[in-house]
Amino acid sequence: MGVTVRVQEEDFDPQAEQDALTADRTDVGAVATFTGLCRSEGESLSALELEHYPGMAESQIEAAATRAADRFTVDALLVIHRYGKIAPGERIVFVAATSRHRDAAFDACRYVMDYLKTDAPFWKKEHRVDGSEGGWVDAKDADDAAKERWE
Amino acid sequence: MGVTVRVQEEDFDPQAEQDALTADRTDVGAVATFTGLCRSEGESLSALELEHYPGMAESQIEAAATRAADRFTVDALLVIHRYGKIAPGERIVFVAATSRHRDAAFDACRYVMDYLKTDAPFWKKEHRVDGSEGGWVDAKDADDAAKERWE
Amino acid sequence: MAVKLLYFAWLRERIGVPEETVELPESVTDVTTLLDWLATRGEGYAYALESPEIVRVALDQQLVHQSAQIGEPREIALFPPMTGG
Amino acid sequence: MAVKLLYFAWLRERIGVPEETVELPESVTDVTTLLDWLATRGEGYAYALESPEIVRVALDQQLVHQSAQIGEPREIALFPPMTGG
Repeated sequence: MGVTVRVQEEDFDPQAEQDALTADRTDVGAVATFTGLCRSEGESLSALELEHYPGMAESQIEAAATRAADRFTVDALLVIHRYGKIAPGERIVFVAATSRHRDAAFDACRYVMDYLKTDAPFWKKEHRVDGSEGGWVDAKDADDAAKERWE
Repeated sequence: MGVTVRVQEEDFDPQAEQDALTADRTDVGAVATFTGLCRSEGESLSALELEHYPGMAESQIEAAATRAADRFTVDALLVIHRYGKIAPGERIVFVAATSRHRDAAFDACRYVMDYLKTDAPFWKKEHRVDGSEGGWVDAKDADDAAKERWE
Repeated sequence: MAVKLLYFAWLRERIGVPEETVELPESVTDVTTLLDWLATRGEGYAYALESPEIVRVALDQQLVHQSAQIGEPREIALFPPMTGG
Repeated sequence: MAVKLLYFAWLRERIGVPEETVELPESVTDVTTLLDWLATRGEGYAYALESPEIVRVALDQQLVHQSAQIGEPREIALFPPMTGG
């Protein structure tokens, strides 16, 4: 069981990352992935700017990923989270879980996403197409509720 | 909402398929995927040979995918299922669901996989490394149970 | 009534052919009587259908229960429980 | 005690600096008294901390409740509810 967490500004190649998890392995039956993309919110946004707390961002994601990997018996669990300015349609976050069976892979992937939303120190500032100052994206009650389903 | 189903012998490029679902879109926030790979079962298998019922395979997968897309409000749902001889480590099945939010994408992906297992007319014959005749992979009670959680 | 029968996986292997066109006798009205009749057609059929309760049947590609009436399908498929994905 | 304070997102914007090193007075013993004291340091601080109950606090990168004792951390971070993913 290997947990890998990367917090980085640059984009990445999800397929290459996923293939690396299963390279030379023939005991992995299931790979579940999640990709979070920046939305334009009805073409009103030109970008989201992600601020993060270096160090704590990595450790909080690692903590959630390690809990997920233990609880759901995955072979490998990879999380990549970007920061900086991200345009609509671009990748923000990627989670990939490999396992012998599909339930563990799905559960691990979803668990990590649910905890990321509320426990990873990132904040998103909106940049608007019309040049006006955008606000900070609010935390959602729905995200707290999503996390609670694992508790 | 678009449902696409392909049943084919040849391999495919999951990232290209996934990218096509979100190309020129800025309202998709979430992409969940599942890739099912052939396992060697402790290096005992040289291949799985997938037999299918042409026509019914497509229509059964389409029926499950259409139900999933309606129920979970996804933007696009793609299912690719291979047949023929597939070596350990190779892709057998791929499901990708896109949506504004992650829950719908995860649920749609998992729903399709759960129904595929029991409702899609495919059968898997084992080819053994030692040349002896392998058996047909049995249906699992666990797969019936997995399907029932949606009912 | 002439109808095309399709067999898959170990049903195909045991019966020995992937498909055939047969004339169904009057006695075949539902899936159960179909399987009973097929089992009498030879050793391979009897072996394939030794546990008829686990055989899945599709009429014109629609899965049906064993109590279903046969009606007038163009094709009838017999196969083991499905193992997709 | 000198300690490094870090501010993120709209707390950083309102306070006007991303980080600073301050000498904590004796009156600051837990998170609540820390926020009360910081709010007296100027207009930006008062604005940033006008709803102290929604401010999240991490001591040496560990999230803590508002009742937590401060102890002797190397850094204290203040930020709004997190919105990762």
